[in-house]
Amino acid sequence: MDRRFIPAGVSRCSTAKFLLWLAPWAALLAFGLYSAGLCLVKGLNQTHMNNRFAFGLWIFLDLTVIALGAGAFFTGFLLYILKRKELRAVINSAVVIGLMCYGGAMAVLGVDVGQPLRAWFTFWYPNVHSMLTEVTFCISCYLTVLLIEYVPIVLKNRKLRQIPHFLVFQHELHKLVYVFAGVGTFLSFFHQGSLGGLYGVLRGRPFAFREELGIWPTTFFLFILSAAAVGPSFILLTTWLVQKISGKRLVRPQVLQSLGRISGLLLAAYVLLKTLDTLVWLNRTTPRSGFLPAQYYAWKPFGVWILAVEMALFLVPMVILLTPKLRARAGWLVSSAAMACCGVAVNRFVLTIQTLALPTLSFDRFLQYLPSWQETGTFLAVLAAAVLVYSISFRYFELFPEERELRREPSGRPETAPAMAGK
Amino acid sequence: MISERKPAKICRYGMAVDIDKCTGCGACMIACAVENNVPPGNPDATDLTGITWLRVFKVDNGEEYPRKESVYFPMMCQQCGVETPCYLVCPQQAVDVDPATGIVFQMPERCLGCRYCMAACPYHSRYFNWWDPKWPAGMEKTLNPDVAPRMRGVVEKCNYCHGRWHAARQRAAEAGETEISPGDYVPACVEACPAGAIQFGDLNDPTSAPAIAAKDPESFRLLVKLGTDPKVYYHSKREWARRIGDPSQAPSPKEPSRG
Amino acid sequence: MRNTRRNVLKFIGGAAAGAVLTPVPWRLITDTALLSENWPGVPRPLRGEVSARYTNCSVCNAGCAVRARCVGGQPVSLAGVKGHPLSRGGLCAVGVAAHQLPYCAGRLTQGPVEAAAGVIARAAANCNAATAGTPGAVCNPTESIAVLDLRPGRTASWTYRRAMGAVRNGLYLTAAGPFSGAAVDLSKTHTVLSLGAPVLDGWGTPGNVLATRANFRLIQAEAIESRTASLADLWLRIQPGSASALAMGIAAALKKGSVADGAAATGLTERQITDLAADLTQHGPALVLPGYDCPGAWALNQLTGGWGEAVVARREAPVPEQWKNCAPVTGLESVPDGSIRTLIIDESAPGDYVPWGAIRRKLVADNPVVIAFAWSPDGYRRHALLTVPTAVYPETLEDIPAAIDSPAPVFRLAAPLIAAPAGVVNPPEFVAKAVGIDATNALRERADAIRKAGRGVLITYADGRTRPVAQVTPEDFWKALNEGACWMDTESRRTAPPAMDLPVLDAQPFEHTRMSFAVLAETATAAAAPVSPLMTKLDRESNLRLGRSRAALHPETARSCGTADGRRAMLETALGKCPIEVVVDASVPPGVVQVAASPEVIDICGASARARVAPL
Amino acid sequence: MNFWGKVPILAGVLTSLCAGWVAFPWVLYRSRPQPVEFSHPTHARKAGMLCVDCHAPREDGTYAGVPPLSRCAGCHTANLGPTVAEKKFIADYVKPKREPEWAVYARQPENVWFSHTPHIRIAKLQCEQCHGDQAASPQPRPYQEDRISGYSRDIWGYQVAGGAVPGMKMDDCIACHRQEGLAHSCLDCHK
Repeated sequence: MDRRFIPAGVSRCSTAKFLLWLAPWAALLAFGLYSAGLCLVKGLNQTHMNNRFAFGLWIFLDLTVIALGAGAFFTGFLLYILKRKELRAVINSAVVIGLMCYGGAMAVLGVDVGQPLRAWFTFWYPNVHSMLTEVTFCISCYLTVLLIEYVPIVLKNRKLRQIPHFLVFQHELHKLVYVFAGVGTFLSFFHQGSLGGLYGVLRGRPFAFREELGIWPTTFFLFILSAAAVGPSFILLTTWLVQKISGKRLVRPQVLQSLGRISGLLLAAYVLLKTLDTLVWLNRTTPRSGFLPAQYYAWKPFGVWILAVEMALFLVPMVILLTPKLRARAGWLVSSAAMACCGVAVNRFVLTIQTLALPTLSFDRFLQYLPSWQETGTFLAVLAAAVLVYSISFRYFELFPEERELRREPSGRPETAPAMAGK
Repeated sequence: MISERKPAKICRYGMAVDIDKCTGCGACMIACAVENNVPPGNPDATDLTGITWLRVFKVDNGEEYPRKESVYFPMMCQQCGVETPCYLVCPQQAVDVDPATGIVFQMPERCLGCRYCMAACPYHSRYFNWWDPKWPAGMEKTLNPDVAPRMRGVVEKCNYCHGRWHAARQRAAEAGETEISPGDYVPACVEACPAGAIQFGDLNDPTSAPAIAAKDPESFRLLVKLGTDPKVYYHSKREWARRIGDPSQAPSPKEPSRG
Repeated sequence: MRNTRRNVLKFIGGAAAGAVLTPVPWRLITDTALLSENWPGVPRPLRGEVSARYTNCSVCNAGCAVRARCVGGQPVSLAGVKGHPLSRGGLCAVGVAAHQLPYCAGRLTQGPVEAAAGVIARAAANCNAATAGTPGAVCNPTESIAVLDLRPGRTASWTYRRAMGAVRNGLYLTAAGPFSGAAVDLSKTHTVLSLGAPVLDGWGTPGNVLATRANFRLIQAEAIESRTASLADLWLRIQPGSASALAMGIAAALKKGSVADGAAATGLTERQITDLAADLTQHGPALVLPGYDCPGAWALNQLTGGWGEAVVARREAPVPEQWKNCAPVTGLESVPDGSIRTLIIDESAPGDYVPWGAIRRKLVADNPVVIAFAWSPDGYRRHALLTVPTAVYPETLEDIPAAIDSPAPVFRLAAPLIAAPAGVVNPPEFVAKAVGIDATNALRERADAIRKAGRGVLITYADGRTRPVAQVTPEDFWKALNEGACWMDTESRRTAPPAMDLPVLDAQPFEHTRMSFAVLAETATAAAAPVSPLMTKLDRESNLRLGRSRAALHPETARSCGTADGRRAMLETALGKCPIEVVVDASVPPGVVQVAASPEVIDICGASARARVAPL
Repeated sequence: MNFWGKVPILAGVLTSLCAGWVAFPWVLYRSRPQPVEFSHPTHARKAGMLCVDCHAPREDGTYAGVPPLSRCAGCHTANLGPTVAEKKFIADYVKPKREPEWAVYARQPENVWFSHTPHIRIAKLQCEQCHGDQAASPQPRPYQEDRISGYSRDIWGYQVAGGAVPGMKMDDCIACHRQEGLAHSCLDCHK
């Protein structure tokens, strides 16, 4: 019965099937909201964070999803600023993903603070020295931008565009899309950096502290780069996933490959700089602040292996994505994209969790931390919400403009065969 | 809101702690909690979720009996003088450093409980209110009116008994003075220590105990290489104990032991 | 006007735009933030005039001088009084928060007051009636009524003695070991051998110990790495429960006998023991301090030459003559088993907690009557028939017996800083009244007697003055004592305590069995005394002290007991069991269960016992 | 859009403005009359008393709080005047020795450390400078409390819809402290 809302020229599953798909996610969301409610009502004693582990799963989640959500701004940047036209095929999807990542991050932050009623103080009494101020400002601004970018996607809906005002409005908005893309890009670059700075400035935590370039620690720039590098990979990954789950051809394989290639190039740059930074950090920064690099990795389970894994998770996909032959094979392409995403996750994990686990005082001890079910539940709520919103957007809005043409084209063309396998 | 004119007198309050004298009796910790209206621990509180503005640790030289030596080590906020980590990272100016006293102060009413400052503090001397503060029936009568009780979800820390600083200023005003006399402002832990291990004073006043300790070769500070200029000086005649302050020198702890 | 739907929309739009121009949205945002300032449930401290009041801490016999900072009369914080000759401005962790004792969980304020009075009066009457008319006759010994004084040496103790003196077969019992009526003089001591006594952890008068610490070399012979052991000049890690054996060994060494047994039991080398003995004689005056599990070792001081030097006799502060005819002091041990019908236990002032088993033995088998005077629920209340609520420091007006490290007799009052709740009684007066004696004025009479004797000085805290008591009128003397002062005898003549013989102490050889050795970790207070709710700062919110109902085990021991850090477990001994929480601590020797002293634990462990930890 | 088209919009704007500026304050503040109809002028002029006669500071200069009933009872043992207020006061409070529950307009939030001592001893401020000329107020105005934040309107409230409120808000403190060059940090006044 919701046929008239579904975009023309594409096929979607039956309503019943769709609802069946939504149901488990809705349930998960409900559970997550309950957990979050507990944390808000009873206080943060519901979590397993403590005075030493002041940040936990949630901050790790925020940093990771925002890094992955970077796909939104970077694709926009490539499309509207650098005029990579082929990316028009994924931009809408990217916007939705970005919106959910950032929305989720903000929501979780709202639960994470002890006195949410005062959260707006940051805007009223900002401390210009604080990286967190930068983050808060940029993320909230960029979230607004994403919402504005999301509006035309909604208004393009077959039913809604029948209302003349909306049509006009979304047309007007569309003219501004370049402006928003520009603003969004600037904001995102900035807050991705600030998120990196968040830990890079902690001179009290030599494991996270980095040398300053200008007014920002090196992590500022590394985060921008890693986010930009992994963002496209994540778009690639999600698009592929959606194709698999929906069983439809949504974009031409070339699009995914070019995303992969961009990712690869940036990964190369990142790996280079990250290596450089690590060397400086171990040989200059750390000794200066009176610590021995060996001490960082003396504590089980976080041995040197974690550093190796982190680097490997960037290095391997870089190689694959920069090798046209491998890139052309969907399996390699997707798995390397997935690897890159894991890489960024590990990187964020190391900077948040490992930093806090390591002792600073000589007589202090290494700390373990496992999130409580309330924390995990809140985490899952973000995931569930993202899936729900994306599913609905996918069903009713035109997330992949190429989908219509691809339906008309005869499927199973040689070079696309692997990418579309199991359709 | 800072006015152009500098404070008439600039103090840098600091402490000198002789860890050879400390017997780890804990009187300072209790006096601190009493003075600053810190509630008794929630039944579920642990050494990681409790609130102790001042905490005494037991530190040993990593040897086994009979070569094992131990000291008791009082840790309060080290009142970093430069690049104050917590002050720099607080997103909404809930941490303030008083130019007149050098005291680093947490304003619970401004704090939103993001705990970034706790992640930033190398000394772990900041504590979060994980629970609503609760006093046994009747005990709220014993609260100190010079200190405001904190609510759930905010960070708090040692501020050198700032309430006593206010009180001392009032006593000065009573005598028509605008500056407080050195002996008149003494934090609760200093007053309570039966061994006289903790001393307090203005580092700008060369005759004060901390100023003298600062020049003593047997004195040391914690993690001084971080470059935050902590204002608490520890003193010990034992060479191994002096290495506590420098993680690259000190013996790394083995299994966690109490204290 | 047509198409109203559009107009409604316009109206709403306009209203929304207008609202932004009003204070409403902004005010709501700021007010909710301010609401979080006045977070519901956060108490507001009372305001009022700030004043200083003085008293003496009654939490233990140290009786440290206290300055209380009061707001509107209510004490909000306590501190020591600088320059006090004995406490020297020191105050222990428990004393610092003692003004919060009245607010401990389960504080007793109601109880069977009349019933208790009736029972005591009847018991006394029965006993007297049984022998009416027949002079010199004694009534059935099992009819005897007794007071167990956990804190002898007080004026209250005299009141009890008078009360029991007025009753035939009235007994006045103390749990004090063989070493009473004597004191140690640390200022004259150069070597201290502590057999597990918590010398630097609340023993004696903390301020005095710390002040004299520089004078003496401290040798701690103890199984566990207690606070004192870790701070001592020399720590001899002996086998658990072998303190007595060490005492015997040293005695043997001093008598040039064989120290083999001592060495075997303690795990020290014979050489170490002989050296120790030599230390004590050469670097005298030496002092041997027994721990709670080997009180007999006091006698060792007679062999080291410390007797009369480090260990001196202390006379009691003057007492009114008319009090002198009263019940004698009887040691609990010397009472025949099953002979007490009615037992009155006064634990209103914290004292040494006697294991219930040791008391129960003395009671008649068939329904004995035990009346406990207590302010907190976790004491003998668990065993008593009737529990009468009492006041607690700082509500009480009572005197504090001299501390063990105070060679001179002293008299000081714990003057009330806050009013006691309605319905609580003053135990000594209550008992005296029940047997028909008026003791309401006992403290004043005692003070007058001291004043009359005219010896010693009066130290007043408010002005820090010290003046000969002879120059003070009785009125001022009494007034001063109530406003925070201390009378101290100034008599230089040093006498040795009456000789005592070294009891043959049984040396329990220690072997690792599945029954480990329970060792009580004494805390700063008298073992059983409840403490301020704030003590969680020391024993739960930090790991500075071993919390009540917690037991520390070596990792291996914990593993062998099948338990782990933070787990609940059951501590079992021959005498009983009580639940505990396990704390794994590498510094506890293997095969040892280190427990914090609490009534439940003392009841089942006594001085030291074989214990077993079973996971729950 | 013609004029008639704009009418609904204007109506909407107007409604919110009225609601926001007039009705809102009424809703926001819980208003409570003082227990006794006390008249400062009567005491100041008729009885010729000074502020400090009743509001005497302690020796240390701290404010001793609203004078206790005993202070009033000193004179008001029996009716001193024919007024109804007088009768009520004697009957309700003096006779049964019941302390009136005065509401303190100037009660500062818990996190403010305010002492009269320096303001009186050093700054030599007059009462009126902060408290306003109470001697002019014929009868105590009702105590207004913000329903949400729980603060008195005198220390936390804009002068919305009239209501002459003397300057006892943080801004007023800061203004004066700035002027005197005494505003160094939040810690000057906050605890």
